[in-house]
Formats: sequence, C-alpha cells, structure tokens
Amino acid sequence: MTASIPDATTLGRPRGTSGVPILELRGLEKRYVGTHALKPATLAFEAGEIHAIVGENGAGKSTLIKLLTGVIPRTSGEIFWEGRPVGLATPHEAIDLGINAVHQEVVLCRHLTVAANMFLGEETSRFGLLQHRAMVREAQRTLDDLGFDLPAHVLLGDLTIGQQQLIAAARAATRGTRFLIFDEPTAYLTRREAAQLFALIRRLEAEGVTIVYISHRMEEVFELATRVSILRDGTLVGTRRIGETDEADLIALMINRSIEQIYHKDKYTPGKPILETRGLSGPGFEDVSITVREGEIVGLYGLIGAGRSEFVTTVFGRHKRTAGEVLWDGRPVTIRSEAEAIELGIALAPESRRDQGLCLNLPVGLNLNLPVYTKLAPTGLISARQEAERADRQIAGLRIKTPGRATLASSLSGGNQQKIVIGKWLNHGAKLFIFDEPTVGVDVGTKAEIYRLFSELLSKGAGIILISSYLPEVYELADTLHVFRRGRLVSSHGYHAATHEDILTRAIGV
Amino acid sequence: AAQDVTIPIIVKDTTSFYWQIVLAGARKAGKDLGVNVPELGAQSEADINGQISILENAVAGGPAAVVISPTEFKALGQPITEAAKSVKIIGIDSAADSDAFTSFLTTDNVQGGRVAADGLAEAIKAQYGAAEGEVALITSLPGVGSLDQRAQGFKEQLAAKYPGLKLVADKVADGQATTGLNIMTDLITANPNLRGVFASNLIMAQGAGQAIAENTMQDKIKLIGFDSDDKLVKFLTDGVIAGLVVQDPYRMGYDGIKTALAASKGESVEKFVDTGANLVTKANMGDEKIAALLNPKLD
Amino acid sequence: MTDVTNKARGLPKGRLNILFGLTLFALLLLLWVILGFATNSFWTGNNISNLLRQGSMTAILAIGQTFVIITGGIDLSVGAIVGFTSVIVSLFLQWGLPIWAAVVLTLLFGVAIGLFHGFGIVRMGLPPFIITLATLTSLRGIGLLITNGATISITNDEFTAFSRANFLGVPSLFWMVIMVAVPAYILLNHSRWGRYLFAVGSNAEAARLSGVNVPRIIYMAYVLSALFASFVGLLLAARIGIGNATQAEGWELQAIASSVIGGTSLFGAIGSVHGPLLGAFILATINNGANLLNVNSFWQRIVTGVLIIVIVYFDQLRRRRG
Amino acid sequence: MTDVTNKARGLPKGRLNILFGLTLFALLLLLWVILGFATNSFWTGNNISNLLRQGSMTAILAIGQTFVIITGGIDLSVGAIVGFTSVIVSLFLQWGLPIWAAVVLTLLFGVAIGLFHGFGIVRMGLPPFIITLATLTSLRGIGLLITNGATISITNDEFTAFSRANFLGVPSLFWMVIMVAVPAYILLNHSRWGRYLFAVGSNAEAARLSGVNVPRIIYMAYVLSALFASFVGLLLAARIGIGNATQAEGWELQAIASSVIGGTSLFGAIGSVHGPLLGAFILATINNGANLLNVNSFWQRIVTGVLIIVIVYFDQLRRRRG
Ligand SMILES: Nc1ncnc2c1ncn2[C@@H]1O[C@H](COP(=O)(O)OP(=O)(O)OP(=O)(O)O)[C@@H](O)[C@H]1O
Ligand SMILES: Nc1ncnc2c1ncn2[C@@H]1O[C@H](COP(=O)(O)OP(=O)(O)OP(=O)(O)O)[C@@H](O)[C@H]1O
Ligand SMILES: [Mg+2]
Ligand SMILES: [Mg+2]
Repeated sequence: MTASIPDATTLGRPRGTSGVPILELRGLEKRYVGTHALKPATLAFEAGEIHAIVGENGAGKSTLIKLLTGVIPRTSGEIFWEGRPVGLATPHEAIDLGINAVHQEVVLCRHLTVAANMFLGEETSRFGLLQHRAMVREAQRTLDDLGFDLPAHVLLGDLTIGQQQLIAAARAATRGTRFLIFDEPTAYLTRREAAQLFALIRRLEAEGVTIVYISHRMEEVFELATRVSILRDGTLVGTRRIGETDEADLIALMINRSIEQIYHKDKYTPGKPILETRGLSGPGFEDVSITVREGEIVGLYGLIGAGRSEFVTTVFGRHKRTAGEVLWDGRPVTIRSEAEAIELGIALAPESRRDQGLCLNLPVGLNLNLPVYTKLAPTGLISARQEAERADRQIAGLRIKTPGRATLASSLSGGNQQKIVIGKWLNHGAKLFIFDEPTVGVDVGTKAEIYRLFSELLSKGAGIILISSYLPEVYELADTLHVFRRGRLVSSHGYHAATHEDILTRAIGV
Repeated sequence: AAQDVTIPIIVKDTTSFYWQIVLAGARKAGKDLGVNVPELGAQSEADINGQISILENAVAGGPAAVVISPTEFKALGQPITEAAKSVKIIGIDSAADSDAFTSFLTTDNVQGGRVAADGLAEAIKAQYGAAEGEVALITSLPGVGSLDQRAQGFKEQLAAKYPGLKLVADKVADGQATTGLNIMTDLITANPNLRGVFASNLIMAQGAGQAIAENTMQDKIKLIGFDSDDKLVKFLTDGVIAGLVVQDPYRMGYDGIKTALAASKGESVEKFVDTGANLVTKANMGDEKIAALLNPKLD
Repeated sequence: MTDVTNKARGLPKGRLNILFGLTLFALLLLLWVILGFATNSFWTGNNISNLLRQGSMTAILAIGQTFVIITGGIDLSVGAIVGFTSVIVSLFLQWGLPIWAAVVLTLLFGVAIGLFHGFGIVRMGLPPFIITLATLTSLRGIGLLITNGATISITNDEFTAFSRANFLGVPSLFWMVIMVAVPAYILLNHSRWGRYLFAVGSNAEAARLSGVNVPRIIYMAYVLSALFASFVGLLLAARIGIGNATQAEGWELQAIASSVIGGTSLFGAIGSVHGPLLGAFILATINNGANLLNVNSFWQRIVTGVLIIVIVYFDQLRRRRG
Repeated sequence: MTDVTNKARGLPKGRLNILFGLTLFALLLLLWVILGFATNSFWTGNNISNLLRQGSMTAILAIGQTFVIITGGIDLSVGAIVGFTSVIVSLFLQWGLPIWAAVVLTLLFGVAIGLFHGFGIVRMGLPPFIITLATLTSLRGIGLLITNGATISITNDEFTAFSRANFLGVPSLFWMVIMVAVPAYILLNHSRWGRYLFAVGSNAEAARLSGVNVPRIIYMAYVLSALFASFVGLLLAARIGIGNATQAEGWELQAIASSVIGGTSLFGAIGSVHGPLLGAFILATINNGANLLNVNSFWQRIVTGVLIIVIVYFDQLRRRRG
C-alpha cells in the first residue's frame, strides 16, 4: 500500500472518503531543453473529485496533463494508478487505464466526420467491416443525450472551434473514462456552450468519474471544483479545498503578488470618430453600422457564429464587403486587402492563434516583427540590430516567457503564444485596434496587464474594437457594447447601461 | 485511292535526331508513293512497354502494313508475332525475337561498333604511330539494345584486332549530354594517358566532344562518335572529333515504307537488306555519298 | 504545401466525393464518345482491350500511391520498384523457380522495400520525399548491377502468355486491376485501417492521442504502395517478356498525376480508390486517342500537360463551390 | 506530408542552422580530403575546375528551388525549363540576334513561366506539384516541337567560349553561382521579402493577416525559381553548345535533393542559401569522385541513394538534439 507515504505539499489528503487515491504523482518532473517545465511534483487525485489546476501562462499545467496522458515522456518521477505504479509511456496506455483528456488546442481530425472522430481508435466493426451507420446513430444519440445540438454526420472541419471543442469533450466522456482531464475547455466556448459543458461535467461527476479541470477563469473554478492545486513557474505551490480559499488567495499563490482589480478601466472623453461602418454587409453578417471614436472601447458580444469575427475581418480587408460603406476619419474608403488596412492604421489580432495568428515554426522575434517589416525595412533591407531590439522590447514589455527571440513560437505555452498575437500590434502605431478574443487562455495577471495596455492605447488617442465571448470582459471594459445575433447587430448599450441578463437575452434571441 | 493506304512507322524514340531522319525518309516515301504514313514512336529508347502499346494501337487502326524498329530484341518478339497475324511487319534498324517479319532493313549495330574500333585504331595510329594505348567507351543509357550491340562490337573488335588498345573505362551515362561531358572531363583527369574514346551515340558524342574542346585535348585524345548532326560535323571539320560512324537512317525510312507497300500488295520482297555503316573522317567527308549521309534532306 | 491553395479544405464536401467520381467518369465517357466519332477504330474490341491493358499498370500504381498520399506522404520509388522487380522475377524464373515461387518471392521484395520506407520515415524521421527518392536512385543502380546493364529474357512462356490472355473477353491485366481495386476499396472505406489512414493524414497527433498506432499505419501505407508496385513489376515482366532495371522510368509521376486527377489531395486526408482508377484510364485514353488520331507525340505531351491543369482546376472549382 | 516526421519542427534551433551549414561544409571537406588521398588527380587545378563547373548548374537550380520549398511548395519544372530555354536561346542565336538580346529574351521566357506557375497556384488554386508537373510535360513537348526532336547547334563561338572561360583562375560557371548566391542570400536573410517567404511557408493565413501580400510572395518564389532555371538553360547551352529539349531530364529531383541535403524542409519555412549550395557540391563531388575512382556507374547510383539517406538522417538527428 502506498497510502502511508507522507506528503508535504498536499494539505491533508482527505482520508476515508474513497480510500486509495485514483492517481498519484511522486516527484514527477519534466525538463525541456532550456526550460524546467515541471519541477518535481507530488500530488494525489481522489476518486470522484473535481480537481482544478490553476497557474500563470507557462506555469506547467499543460505539461502536467501531457505527462498524465502519455503524450510526452517524463524526465523523472513516478505515477501510481490505484496504488500501482504505471509507465504511461503512450497515449494508448493511458486510454486503456481509462485516462482521457480534452487538450488545450483542439486536436481532432478535420477531414473526418463528427462520428468518425468520436469513434476514432474504437470503431465498431463486424467481420472486419466498419459499421458506418451504427456509429453515426450511436454518436448522434450521445450528442443528443448530452443536449448538444450538433449533427454527427458532418465533417468536423465544418464546425466552429467551439463546437469542435464540445465534440472533443463528448468524445472523451464516452470512452469508458474513469479519469478525465479538461485543459482550458471553455476558452473558445460561449456561455451557452460552457453551460452545456458544465452539465456534462456534473453528470460525469455523478457517475464517479474523477475530473481534472484547468482554467484561467476563477469563477469556473469556484463553481465546479472540490479541490484546487496551484502551479507557479513549474512548482506545485499548494493544494486547497475549495471551501477554504478565495479568489484573492489563489491569485496571490499563482503570481506571488496580489491584484486589486482585474478589469482596469480609465475613462477618456471620446474624440473624433476613427472608423464608421454604414450598413456594412459581407459573408456571415448583414447591415452593421457602428462607430469607433478616439479613446473609446467598442465591445462586440454574441454567441459563436454570430458573425463578429466575419465583420471585423471584412473591415480589415480579408473578405469582400457586399454592401454598405466604411468611413475612415470621416472619409469613405475601400479596403481591398489587409495591407491596405494596415496602411490606413488598423491592427487586427485574430481569434485563432494557431490558424491565423502565428507562424508556429518560426522564431518569436520574427512573429513579433512580421507586421512592421514595411516600417523596419522601407528599402527592403533589414537592419538586424533594429529587428532584434524591437523584438526584445516587445518580449520584455509583455513579459513573454521565452528563452529568447530566436526560440520558435511553437515551444511557448498557449498563453504566451497569445501574448505574441496581441503584442505584435502594440508598437505598430495604429489608430484602430481590433482584438478578437484577446484573452483566450491568458492568465489573470496577464489579463490585467493587457487591460492596462488598452488604457495606454486609448490615452494615445487610439480606438479599440474588442470582441469577446466572455461577457464579464466586454461588459466591464466596453464604453459601447454592441450585441450580435445571427450576423446582425441587434442592440447597442452604453457602459453598464444594461444588465448581464438583458444582454444575454438579446444575444440568444428568445 | 492510294491515300487510303496507311502504313505507320514506329521508331524507338521520337525525341532523337537520328529517328527524326528515319521519319523524314518515311515521310518522303509516303509522299512519293501516295501512302499515308503516321509517324509513331516512344519517347525514350528505354521505354519498351510504351512501344508495345504503340504497336498495339497501330495494329488496331487496321493499316496495310507496319514498319517498326524494335527497341528490344526479346521484348518485342511476341507482340510482333502477334501483330503479324493481322498485318505485314517490316523491321528496320534493329531485329526482334520473331520470325514473322516480312522483310528487314538493318544496320548491323555490332558491325557499327567494329567500324568504330577500326576508326579509333587508325586515328591513334596516325597520331602516335601505333594502335596502342588506353581507350574508353561512353554509353548513353543502360539497357538499350542497339547501344549494347555497339559496345559489344567495339569491344570484340578491340580484343580481336587491336591487342595494344586497352579499354580502361566503360562508362554508362543517363542520356544527358552534360553527364557525357562530365564523364569525359573526369576521364581526362583520371587517365592522363588516355588516347581514344568511343562515344556510342549522338548525344554522348556531343558531350564528349565538348569536353575535348574545353580541354583542347584533340591532339592527345581521339574521339569516335556515332551518327551525325551539324554540331558533330562542325566538330569533325574543326578536328575535335577524329571520326563518326554514320548509318543511313534516311534510306531505312524510305525503303522501309517502300518495301512495306510492296509487301502489302503481295509482291515479293527481299528478306534482308543491310543499309550499312560508314566511317566518316575529315578526309572523306567531302565524298558525295558521305556528304549526302551527313546532310539528309529533312523535309 | 502552400496554404493558399488550401482553402477548399475547410468547406463542406460530404458526399461530393462520389459525385466527383461520377463527373470524372462522365469525362472519361465523353472522351470515349468523341474518339468514337473521330476515329473508326476506337470502338473496336481490339482497341478497347488495348486501352484497358495500357491503363492497367498505372492504375494499380496509382491506387497504392493514393494510400500513401492520403497519409500526407509521397512515394517516388514506385517506378524504380517496377523496374527492379521485373529484374528480380526474371532472375528467379531464369533460375528455374516455379512461377508461384518466383511471384511470391518478388512480392516479398516489394514488402521489404515498403518496410524500409516505413522504417526511414517512422524511425529515422526522414521526409517521405527523400527516402523514396533515395530508394529510386539506389534500386535502379542495384537492378542495373544485377543485370550488368543488360536485360534478362524470360523464357517461361506460361508466364508471359498471361499478359496477353483474356478472361470473359476482358484482358487479364484489367482483371488484375479489379483484383487489386476491390480489396483496396474495402480496406480504405470499410475497415478501421482505412479510417486511420485518413486520420493520420488529417492530424497525426490527434490520431496518436486517440490510441491509433500511427507508425503502423504509415508502415502499412508504404508497404501497400511498394507491394502494388512490385505486383506491377510482375505484370510488366510478363508483358514485355524481359527483366530490365531501367523500365518504368517516370511512372511514379504518372501514378501521382493519376491519383491527383482522381481527386486525391496532396495535403493528405482526401482520396478514394475509384478516383485514381479513373485518372489512370483518362491518361491512357489521351495517349491511345492521340495515337489513333495520329497526333504528333510532341503534341501529346503538350496536350497531356494542359489536360492535367484543366481537369484539376475544375476539380478544385467544384469542391470550392460544393 | 506526414506529421510524424515533423516533430523536429517544434524544437528550438537558434544558431544551429549555421552550425549545420558548417557541418555539411565539414562533410564536403572530408570527402575532398579522402578523395585527395584515394586518387592522384583529385587535387589538380584542372579537376577542381571541373568539379566547380559540374556542380554549378545544380547549385543554381537548387537555390531557386529552395525559395519555392520555403513557401511550402515545390517546382518540378526546373529541369524542363533548362532544356526548353537551351532550345530558345539556340534559336535566337541561330536567328542572328546579338548575345545580350538572346540572353535577355530567354530570361524573360523564364520569368513568364514562373508567372504562369504563380497564376496557377494563386488564381486557379492548383497544387504546386500539379501545375509544375504539367509545365514539365508541356514544356518538353513544346521544345521538341520547335526543334522537331533534333538539336540546334550554336555556332556563336563567343557564346560557347564563355562556359570554358576562367576568371581569376576560377571557372566562369562558378562565378555565375556566386553571382546568383550573393543576391539570393541577401534577399533571403536580409530583406523583408525573405522574411515573408518564411512566414508564408509557415502559416500563409497569419502572414496575410499581418499585411503580407501572400500572392505576390508566391509569384516571387516561382518566378525566381523559373528565372534561375532559365539562367541555367543559358549556361547549359553555352557549355554543351547545343539547344536540345530533352536535356536536363531529372535535374528537378537533383535540385530538390541538393536543397533537402542542405537542410531545407519540404514542409516549408526552413531553408538557407548556403545549404543547397553545399548539397549540390556534395552530390557533384560524389559523382566526380566515383568517376575518378572509376567506380562502376551503377554503383554510383546506389552510393548516391545511400548517402542521401545518411546525410539527411544525421541532419534530422542533429536538429532533434539541438
Ligand atoms: N515542446 C516544448 N519544448 C520546449 N519547451 C516547452 C515545450 N512545450 C512547453 N514548453 C515550455 O514549458 C513551460 C510550461 O508550458 P505549459 O504548456 O505546460 O504551460 P501552461 O501552464 O499550460 O500555460 P498556459 O496557461 O499558457 O497554457 C513553458 O515555459 C513552455 O515554454
Ligand atoms: N467564408 C465564409 N463565407 C460565408 N459564411 C461564412 C464564412 N465564414 C464563416 N461564415 C459564417 O458566418 C457566421 C459568423 O461566424 P463567426 O465564427 O465569425 O462568428 P463570431 O461571432 O465571430 O463567433 P465566434 O468568434 O464566437 O466563433 C457563421 O454562421 C459562419 O458559418
Ligand atoms: Mg496550457
Ligand atoms: Mg469569432
């Protein structure tokens, strides 16, 4: 038996409730070249609990999860499953034990159908032949059963990221799972989808499944978890029962300092209009008229697929508008390409860092400088010194956790990658900044910093369009809040002029 | 009415100058005799399967007779025997493993190799006083029947008649003039005592000739090529090349069609015709007969 | 390859594959009808037999190639394998081995080459392009070395008679296509390994995390491709009656072109069995027709190039609209 | 291609590129030292000149190819362009055009071909593999049609003398490599277009949203590749003194192999200028050495294949460790 081994970091493992911990780590450690991603960690997961893990970007949360699911090999340490040591060298081994995970970035096959993805690796077949129809039926039943309004026969690539995330969750939940890990599952979900996910989690909990839940959103942690562990800089700094802690306590443990206020907002008197759209229509949205003034944050809220991203990318010249006008500084303009938009003074931080935001296999420095090479090198020839200086300044300014500017973007943690997506526009000298889901996967500390940066931009006379599916964020920050539903602008509200419930009702459209 | 008569001619490789001359001869015969002559052929001498397909397609078209130059002795045997069941087959240039040919007009490639050996020996003798020293052979492509036969004839003749000539390198290229050029320059480097080279087709002779010209080795190394075009004729005139073995492809094409037409009408034709291989040197290139071989009338 | 060309991926396709297959089939029929009017000889039994024979080998290669391309790889070695195995089987027959033994041993060579490719990709981490390019070069060299640059004649008439035989009026070579295509179809569309081929091509990491043995799937794809190529080597040897290492030069590009014309995506995860079949027979028809119409063989090349562009362009269009 | 082989990408490399370049250089030197001991003739000035000449054309092709591969594409047409432009320039010279005019016009042909590739990829949405394969086929056909399968002799001695000339004791062909490589190096590493090439190869959508004109960069890559190929066509014509459409067959694969040996990743976004140069000269040295050692030309092929595997394997290893 292993239960007698004393444990320094866990604060009194509750005994007697379910006996032997279902999964236990002893001195588990992971080193990458140049990064000590997880320092020896000892922790026990009780059977049937919902265990949250919180920590800053790059604290090692995903690394821990990858170790538990056999995705990457560990440097040292031991893992015990129901008291027995296990190797966990391959994903297969983890799946066989009943350990499944919904990873941070959606990892499913876009070219396969939803049903094929749900059954991937566990297909049902008769005489060696796949039971196509049976699998689709079964997958559809599961989805319906979970209350997800999604078709099982379409290609996964045809769904939005959020919907794909739900499929990933449904899939992990239905595989004879005994231990299920969610790595920031709500990052790309709207409130409604998040509610569906929570219902699923509750249900699994009732079935006795042990759940590990990673999130940067504190209220989710407090809503769901029974216990919470805190990682800081690869070190497991503590575990708390949820009743014995509060938000401030967790934040202090995570970042080693306290934040009095996350949503930092300075009010500026709005100046001249920078951008105006009049009856703008394009792919995925129709008849949208908004105005962004100097010193103002315009928030766009809506459910997934409401057409907000399409609207801003069209303004940015990525798609062709089909009707309406765009006015810049009061003059009508036609923006035919992204380059023209940038030339005018528009900056866009897109929503999907993997697909739109980053050149993952290129250095951090190149990613940060990509939009400004026209300025860095007006003649075409680049000054290596200037290039390096600028990159270093951004890395320092945004506190991007990386060994250096030459490191590849792919080896950064999710949140730090997000900082690059935002950071590359900050010193660009644009007048209008469009941030599409800028704080997805970003830790509280950094969030606060990003909001402070917003203020700084506003103080210099810039305007901001902020898209967020996370209502508290837009609600607290936006001077004007526009609500989108099915590609149309359905209502506009001043700062704090409507309640959360009002806005949600508008977005869902009763 | 004669235009309804179709006699396709199938060569080994339409992308080579030599076969274009054969086709030119056939074209002329077609015009003279009022016969429709489709000009067919694979895109490489090594493409045996391609030629079989072309033969099959040609026979399917219901021609009066077929003139073919088989790329490979064994491989084309069965298909030709098969084809001969429905039409008369006339072979040109090379043989095939079939006795179904109505007539044959060939250059003996083995004989061509021997002629090359003789020419090389003579040139070396003229330069060094005796047919002695190191020589090399450059073949354009592996696995091509006619080239293998030339190599065979060349080597046999060296062994039989010129014991003083030692074959120090037997190189096979990839059909590219540049490769021939590179092989030749490296041969020059690696064998300072090299006295002669036989480059056994047009492209290799062009590459090797260029290497000799680049290194101005024409007085030290005697090069014998095979077949001709104006580039090689210029080399010959300039003394870069010692000699060329030249066949009579034009006549092969012309007489091939002529014989095929006769055979298709049921007239009796000669079973074997040797169209010959001649050594051309700077000395005899002015002869009328040779000049006609060097400058075939292409249209 | 470049993402720019890649927009089509994200859009719905669903059953479109089958539809597209039909459209390609319509194109093939159209070509046949046109040729039927343009020449007297096209619709003769003899010519159709020829056409079927001529497309057969490329078709089989293209199916194997498709498996590899679906995983997101490429197999440049198939032409060289064809030439090499034609030498091997001729050698075995020359030694007096019975046909069945020579055939089985030759196919085993194919399997071994495929395993080697899998090993290079999975264990050594080499790009498929490179390892198969290297095999291409080396195999031709080994084959030439064995034959000393010459050809090996096959004197076993039973073996060579096969390629000219007909069965139920259809050339035996075409039966071989069916014999390969039917199991290939079942494997690709109705077995879990087929599913995994697509999964690996779509997102190897996702497949791995789902417990799919990705290396095994990669091995499978390359072994099948090499096995099919060695099978074609047998057919070629039977057809031309000799073993010669330089044969089938450039067939890898023909096989890839057939596959892509048949709707396979070089980015992986999109492909079928009927597609490459149609692609191969479209290419064969172009050549056959050009020969019958007495089109200059230089024009044939030009036409082939242009047709490849046109066909793939319309494929792209259709998918984008889809 | 398959993601499995792709793990190496995620790891940090930093200065390793330079180091790797050095190591390849060390390999080249090692080969030279060994050949110096094994033969008497290797280190003669004459042979070094030959070696430099022999590697030059592939080297220039490989640099152009590298630009394309960095964007995540591939250019299969370069060999055909070389053959085709050798015909074109011979024709111009035959017409009596002055050398400079013939050269400029020929290079313009190259640019036009590159623009066509860009058009096919950007506007028609064709995969690079397919459009360049089609051009390969068609260009050879057009070249053959122009020459009617023959060769066009170049009688302009001034033009052909160039390839034999030396300048400061170094063959003029090698000077041409330098003339191409230096601007190519500056373009790739010290200009913003170079950065854009990498960005497009890594993630075209991200590049686009950062204001990069992605289509223009793709056009640029293919135009450069085709331009370099037509330049090589000029050099080839000067060197062998003829224009012939079937020349340079298979050089595209040599160029790609040189590029990959030199560390270029076929997945895009990784590559340099010195890498393909070293790759090309390593391949040239293998051939030159084999000729000097009088190695059977069949063995040469085998050795080349094996060396490609070994070199790329160690490259992968080094990167993975890095
Ligand atoms: N493949 C890799 N190679 C090198 N370092 C890596 C690699 N993957 C992660 N790291 C490093 O390990 C550390 C921990 O990363 P991890 O992804 O676990 O962070 P995280 O806590 O999940 O952060 P986030 O909240 O941003 O997702 C980071 O510093 C990251 O840069
Ligand atoms: N290229 C396109 N052409 C036509 N319609 C499109 C295109 N891309 C997306 N759409 C549709 O436009 C709508 C808006 O989608 P989008 O994901 O941009 O909304 P959103 O409000 O940004 O939601 P979120 O960002 O939360 O996912 C969706 O219904 C989507 O299917
Ligand atoms: Mg993470
Ligand atoms: Mg969006």
